[in-house]
Amino acid sequence: MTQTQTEPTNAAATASAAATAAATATAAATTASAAEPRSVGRPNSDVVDYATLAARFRPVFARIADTAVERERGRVLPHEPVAWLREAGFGAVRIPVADGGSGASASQFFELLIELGEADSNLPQLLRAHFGMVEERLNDLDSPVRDRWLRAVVDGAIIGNAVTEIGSGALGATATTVSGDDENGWFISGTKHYSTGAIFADYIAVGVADDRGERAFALVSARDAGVDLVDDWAGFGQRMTGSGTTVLERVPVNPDDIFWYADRAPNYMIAFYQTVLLASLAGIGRAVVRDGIEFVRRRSRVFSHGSGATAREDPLVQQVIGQLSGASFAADSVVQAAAAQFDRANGARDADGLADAALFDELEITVSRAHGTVVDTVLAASTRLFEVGGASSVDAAKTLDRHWRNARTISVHNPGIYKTRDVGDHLLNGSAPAYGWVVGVKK
Amino acid sequence: MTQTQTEPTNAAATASAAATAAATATAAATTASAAEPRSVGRPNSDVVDYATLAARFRPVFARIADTAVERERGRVLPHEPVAWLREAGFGAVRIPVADGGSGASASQFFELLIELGEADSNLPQLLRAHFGMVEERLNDLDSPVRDRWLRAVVDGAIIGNAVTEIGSGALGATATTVSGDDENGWFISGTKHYSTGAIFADYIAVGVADDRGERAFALVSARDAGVDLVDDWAGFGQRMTGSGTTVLERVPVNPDDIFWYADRAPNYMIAFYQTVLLASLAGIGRAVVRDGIEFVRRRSRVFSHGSGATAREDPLVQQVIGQLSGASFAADSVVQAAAAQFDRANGARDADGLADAALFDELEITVSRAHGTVVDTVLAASTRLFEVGGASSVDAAKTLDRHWRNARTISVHNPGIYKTRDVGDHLLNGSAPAYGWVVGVKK
Amino acid sequence: MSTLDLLPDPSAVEPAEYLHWFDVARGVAERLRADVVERDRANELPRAEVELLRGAGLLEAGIPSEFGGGGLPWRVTSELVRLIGRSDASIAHILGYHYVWLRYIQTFETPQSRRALRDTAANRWLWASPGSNRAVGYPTISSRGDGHLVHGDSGFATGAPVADRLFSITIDAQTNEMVVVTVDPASPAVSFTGEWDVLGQRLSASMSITLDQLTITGAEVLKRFGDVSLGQTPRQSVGVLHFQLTFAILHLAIAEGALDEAAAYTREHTRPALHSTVQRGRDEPFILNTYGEYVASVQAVSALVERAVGALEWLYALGDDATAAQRASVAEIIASAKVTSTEVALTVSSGLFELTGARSTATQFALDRFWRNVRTLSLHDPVAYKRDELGRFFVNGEAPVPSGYR
Amino acid sequence: MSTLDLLPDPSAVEPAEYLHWFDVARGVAERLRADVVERDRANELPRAEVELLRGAGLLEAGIPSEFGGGGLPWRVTSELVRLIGRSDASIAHILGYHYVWLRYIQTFETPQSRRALRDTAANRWLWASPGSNRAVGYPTISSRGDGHLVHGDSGFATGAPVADRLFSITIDAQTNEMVVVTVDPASPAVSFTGEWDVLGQRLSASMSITLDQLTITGAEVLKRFGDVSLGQTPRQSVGVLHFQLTFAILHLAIAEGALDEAAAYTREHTRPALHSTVQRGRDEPFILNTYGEYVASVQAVSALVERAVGALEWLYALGDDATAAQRASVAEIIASAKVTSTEVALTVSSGLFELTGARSTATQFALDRFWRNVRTLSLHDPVAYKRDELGRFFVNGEAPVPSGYR
Repeated sequence: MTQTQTEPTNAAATASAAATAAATATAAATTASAAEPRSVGRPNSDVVDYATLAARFRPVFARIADTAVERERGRVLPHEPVAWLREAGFGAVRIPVADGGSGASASQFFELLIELGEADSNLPQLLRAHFGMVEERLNDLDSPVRDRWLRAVVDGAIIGNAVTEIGSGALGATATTVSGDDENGWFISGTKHYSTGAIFADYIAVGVADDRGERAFALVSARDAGVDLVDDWAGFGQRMTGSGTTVLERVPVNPDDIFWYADRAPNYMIAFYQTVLLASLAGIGRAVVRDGIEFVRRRSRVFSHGSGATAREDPLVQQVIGQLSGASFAADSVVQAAAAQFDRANGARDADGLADAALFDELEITVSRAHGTVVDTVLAASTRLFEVGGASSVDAAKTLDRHWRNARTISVHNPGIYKTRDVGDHLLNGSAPAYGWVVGVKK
Repeated sequence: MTQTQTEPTNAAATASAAATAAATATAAATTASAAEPRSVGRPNSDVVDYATLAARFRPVFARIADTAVERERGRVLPHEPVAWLREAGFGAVRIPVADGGSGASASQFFELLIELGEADSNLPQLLRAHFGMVEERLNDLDSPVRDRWLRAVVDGAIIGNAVTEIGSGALGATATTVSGDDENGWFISGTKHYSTGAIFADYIAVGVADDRGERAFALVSARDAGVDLVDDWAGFGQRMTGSGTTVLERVPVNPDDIFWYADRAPNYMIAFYQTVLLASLAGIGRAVVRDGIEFVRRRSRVFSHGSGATAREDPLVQQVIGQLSGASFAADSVVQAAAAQFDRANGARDADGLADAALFDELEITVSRAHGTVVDTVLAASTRLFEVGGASSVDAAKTLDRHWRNARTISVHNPGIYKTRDVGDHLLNGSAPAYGWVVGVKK
Repeated sequence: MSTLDLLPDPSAVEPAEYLHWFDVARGVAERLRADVVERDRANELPRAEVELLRGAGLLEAGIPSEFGGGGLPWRVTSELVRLIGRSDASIAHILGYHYVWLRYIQTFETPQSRRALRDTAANRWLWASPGSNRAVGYPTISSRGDGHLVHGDSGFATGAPVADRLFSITIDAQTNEMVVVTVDPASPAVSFTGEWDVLGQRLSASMSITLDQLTITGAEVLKRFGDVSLGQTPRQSVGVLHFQLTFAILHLAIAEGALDEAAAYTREHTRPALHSTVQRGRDEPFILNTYGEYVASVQAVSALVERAVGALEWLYALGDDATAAQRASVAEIIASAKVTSTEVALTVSSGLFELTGARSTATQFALDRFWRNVRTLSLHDPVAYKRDELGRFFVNGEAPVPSGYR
Repeated sequence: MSTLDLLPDPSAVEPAEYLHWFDVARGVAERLRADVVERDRANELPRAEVELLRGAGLLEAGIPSEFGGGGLPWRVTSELVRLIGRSDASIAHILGYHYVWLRYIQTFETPQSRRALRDTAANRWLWASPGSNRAVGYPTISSRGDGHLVHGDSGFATGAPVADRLFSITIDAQTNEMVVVTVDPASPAVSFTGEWDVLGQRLSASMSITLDQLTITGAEVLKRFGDVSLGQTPRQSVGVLHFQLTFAILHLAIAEGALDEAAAYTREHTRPALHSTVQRGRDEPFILNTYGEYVASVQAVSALVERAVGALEWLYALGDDATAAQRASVAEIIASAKVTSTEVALTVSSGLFELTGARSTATQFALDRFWRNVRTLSLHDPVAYKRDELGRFFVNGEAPVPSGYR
């Protein structure tokens, strides 16, 4: 990120303004930049080493971790953490260095996301649509639209989503419409729920359909007067993801910013969105170990049956910590193994950034194979955490239950039971993966 | 491997003869080779790509897999597979290319071991002492002894072990003695049990103590007249590892080939030996998926309650396959994550091949963190395998139970319950790992 | 208990009188369920809830008829706790403890204990007490004039701030005897401390009790046991087993409540995934399979709890004839019930969301309360130590030494 | 069943007559245990083992006294199966099936069935039969002169090659009625095929039966039920529940046998690890903890099996009065027992090696036989479909349609 801001609380507004200006710039600007070197039509590979990358963001992650319990207690929306991340350039972490980003590979990105999830699991989920939209643009062939959006993100723009509808008829149908014409402009109207991250965003990716039922994602400004963002998300977990209701009333949209499903090349986006959630869970796994250790270390009182002089010397307590640590290691390892496949898939693209669809099928199956282990180990750990010690672990002020609540909420986002079957079907019958866990339909 | 043999059945004997000649060569030979370029006192890093490495060994693995059930049915000791591996140079896979090996990094080596374990889990375990002794030599500082042993292995030598004693008093004591003097020579006498791999080996690594109780590993020729190898291992799993009794009666030993515990620098050998077992388990995990798929595909009969027209279309059968696949992915990922740490530890060594002991503590803890997941997932999968279908999966001739029997036998080799506690103790109290799971004592 | 199961056993028949009480408890449970989410959030003392129990006659239901109570055996009152616990485990917890004390003091057979039973039936009192006291020791009791002086921290007590009378275990400063006394919580010498703001069992009104130079009369001394350093007789130490089993009953009730609510949600709301082969979530084989697994596990726990209840009743009935070996055998059946009920309730209350779907995590359904309740309740004393106790008994034949937790 | 538990319930008291039979079964179990490892390996037909059962009077123990049998209720014979199953689950399997048939035909109440019971008691016959027949259909029966002609594959049958008489379900070719007949396996029209060389339950002598134009007399037709296409009455379909429950009992017995053997091994052989803080493996907290967990789980299964046995006895007693709803309720309690017993027995039989150590994998101890047995036994019909059945009943109130497996 080229801007430097000394006032974090103002950074968001300033960066947003810059981003808005960039994103609404016309084709003229993007044409002007065409001569610059940049990766063409493919997500970048590893260009920086992880220690360097991590060193850049860890101070921000640490601030986020330090304030997480406070936010949880008061249900304070993480506007500040989002601003800190924006300021540190985290939103552009996947964008190639040549294009102004940090150039993290997919696996480096997911590893950073685990770290962010350890600090506060709300953050990776609320940025999921953001990173998804960035990844989609990175997957685009070279185009002015791609350039414009990458520049906007480099300049600090944050993207949220508005996809889910409730009770609107058949599965897979979309009641939110895009309509208009090139002369009078195009407009979007409709109501969305669970709009994760939208409340923090400069732009919103809206799931829409035209009058023929053709579906698309459209990127619109979150600041438009026709956009009403309501902070009415009331889940028991991931409470600060701002996943509320979004009402859109004739919100203007640049037709270039409508990305039709029908135009999509095969891609790994479904797997990508899912891996963001798995990385968030792995982050929770680490936080559980961290909090378990801290809780035991602070305990003076020993249960009367205990076999050690202090809690930390009690073999049965040590065993619980060891189990938590083993669970976290498993979740980390599985996410890392899945994440590495994104790098491999990107490495196998041809010069135009295109790849065999079979590669994406494989990636989708890989992420589904990863799902069960990550969910099971992290959920079990977040329950077992309390077995490190006495009843004081249930004090509401400690909010140690947030790990289970958050893990539980993230993990039901997509139905694991179908994923397992899907893997089996693929292995037995060579069936293509079902896709469609998250958003969109398979082409 | 520089030799090429067209007669696999003769290869073992020929290679052994060559190896024996090489290993008993005097210092003259090793001095002569001192001018050659080679890695000095440190295990090599990644010098070849995995696809190339794997392509070299996969045909052998495939032959081993094809004959595994046959060996299991008749309890045929895998002398032939060992010869095939020897011939392909697999015993020297970790030795730097400059020294005549294949130059596999530690993580590549463990990945190959998973593949070998998938083919037949007896093989990686019976070669465990071999690879351990090679790794120990790779960890040595540059020396004629190191060179001599690496050359022997490049020339085809296979090493087995003879470590465990039964009922010989206090834990940690060794009743097998080494005694003598430089004039009349040094000799080893004693009885060992569970001598894994010894029956296939050219050399045996024997755990010994001198008259002051100082302990060491000594490498002796398996062909010596004083060595009696008995194929009396009768476990219900890993039946073809040749883990029988070894009686040593005044077996001569070159004093240079006695490696005293007291002389050992901090190292990762305990973790290495353990990871060999974990890789074997991960291999079983893959074999379970493979055999589950094959079993379902061949089934014509559908259980009357089944919801699919054929077994492979039954969602509940697909779910089981998906679960097996997820378990295997978890085991693979965890082993790979642990294995990658060996590469990192090796990369952090100084020019002399030395490293901070804390690095090895970390590695030991990592492998202990990995243990529980690998054991639990592979064991559960090897039990669940049978739920893919009908009662015919229990036919003795199919030996599908070997996966559970093998996994169960490998996984109790070291007590997992202590490992978990050890991790907890380390995390809570910063205690050094217990080490000593397998062999030797911590210095 | 099996008539009340998720899979009721048709071969078990209960007398009409008991069926009446089950209906009473069901009615109370239904009322508690109606606003459990709001009450859980508000975290107030459960005064209205206790009035509901009182008004329904549940407080005296377990007192023998000869003392003016409902005369229900404890086997039956444990079912009332279970029925209520499915809807509101906090209130069931308070009621369960109340029944434990009223059953336990029936073994005292002193004029004072008989009078306490009579008074409780007549006044519909709610009783509470610290169940055990590992951290602060017990208050001391000493003679003072005609009466006694009780002083000290009495530890943590569920329901105490809303109780009419407290039981307190004290230690005689002179004789080292264990003495059970009653305390009027309205006395200025009694104070409650601590803020009960926890993640589960939020309505169980658990606070610490301090007795500051409290004077009591001889009539308030219910029972004087022997020198505590000589260990407890089986008769004396039966109460702790009763507490332990009450935890198992509450865990079971929570698991049952979770499955009931989950199934209702699945039937009404759960949608199949985009690519499912069925039209309704309730027909989805994967969902039904997990329900099957959970229901089966809960049935096993229920059967074991039923066995443990019977064994404990039998031990109570033995009175002074009970041997240490008999107590140990019953204790380990109860320990088994506690271990399995903890595991199953945690599994079911966390896993149910796989059966209901993403939208069921909305706070309006409060389906997380089951996990929060069992997670809190099950930390009363570590289940790892229960397993240890059980392992020692099975492998080495070591009987547990009676204490505050076993 | 609780007097026979790993944690015997001291409150359960059995009549002396039953205790005698328990001792008989224990004696047989002890003899079977002595060479189970060798017999398991040899994989011969269990002729000597059947003679052992016969000699001990176990074959007629469950036949009512009026027919000359031992008069034990099925609840008690199920305990005999359990005791023997701890040592040798194959032989217990054969005996368990025998008891199922003898109990089931008591519901027939035909002159032929009464005579079969009398003959069995008098001759100490062992009975066997294919339990169900999904793959090949049932043999047909048709009139021929004075008698009947039976023809067809009768499917897979445990114990058949060593049985004295077989039961066979046939379908009347004319009327489509289900007809239960008895068959003398010595008849030349009866042949056994298949090689029983499997990974577990190796001594259960399970082979396929083919009836090739077998002629039987009217005396050998035990019972004629209605047209099979009209479905089965509860009374007619009670037998399948009995088979299902027998599996749960065998799973339970295997889990108990595994824990008994493991604990004996731990006590005698298991050493602590190099860096343990205790001197003996049997004092190792981690080992004891897992024993505690396993024992608790097995107790829960035992209690549920006990409940299921009682419910099934009750259903048998209802006879023609049994309603479909009552049958369904009992069926689902049995399904729960089958599901939980499968899980627990697999967990315990695989996990025990963590408690015994590396050297316990030596074949001389044959501790793997428990896993092999339960793994084989539990595949009789997929547990996933049992969970499905249970889920449908609980969530949607769907009663299972009686079939060969439910």
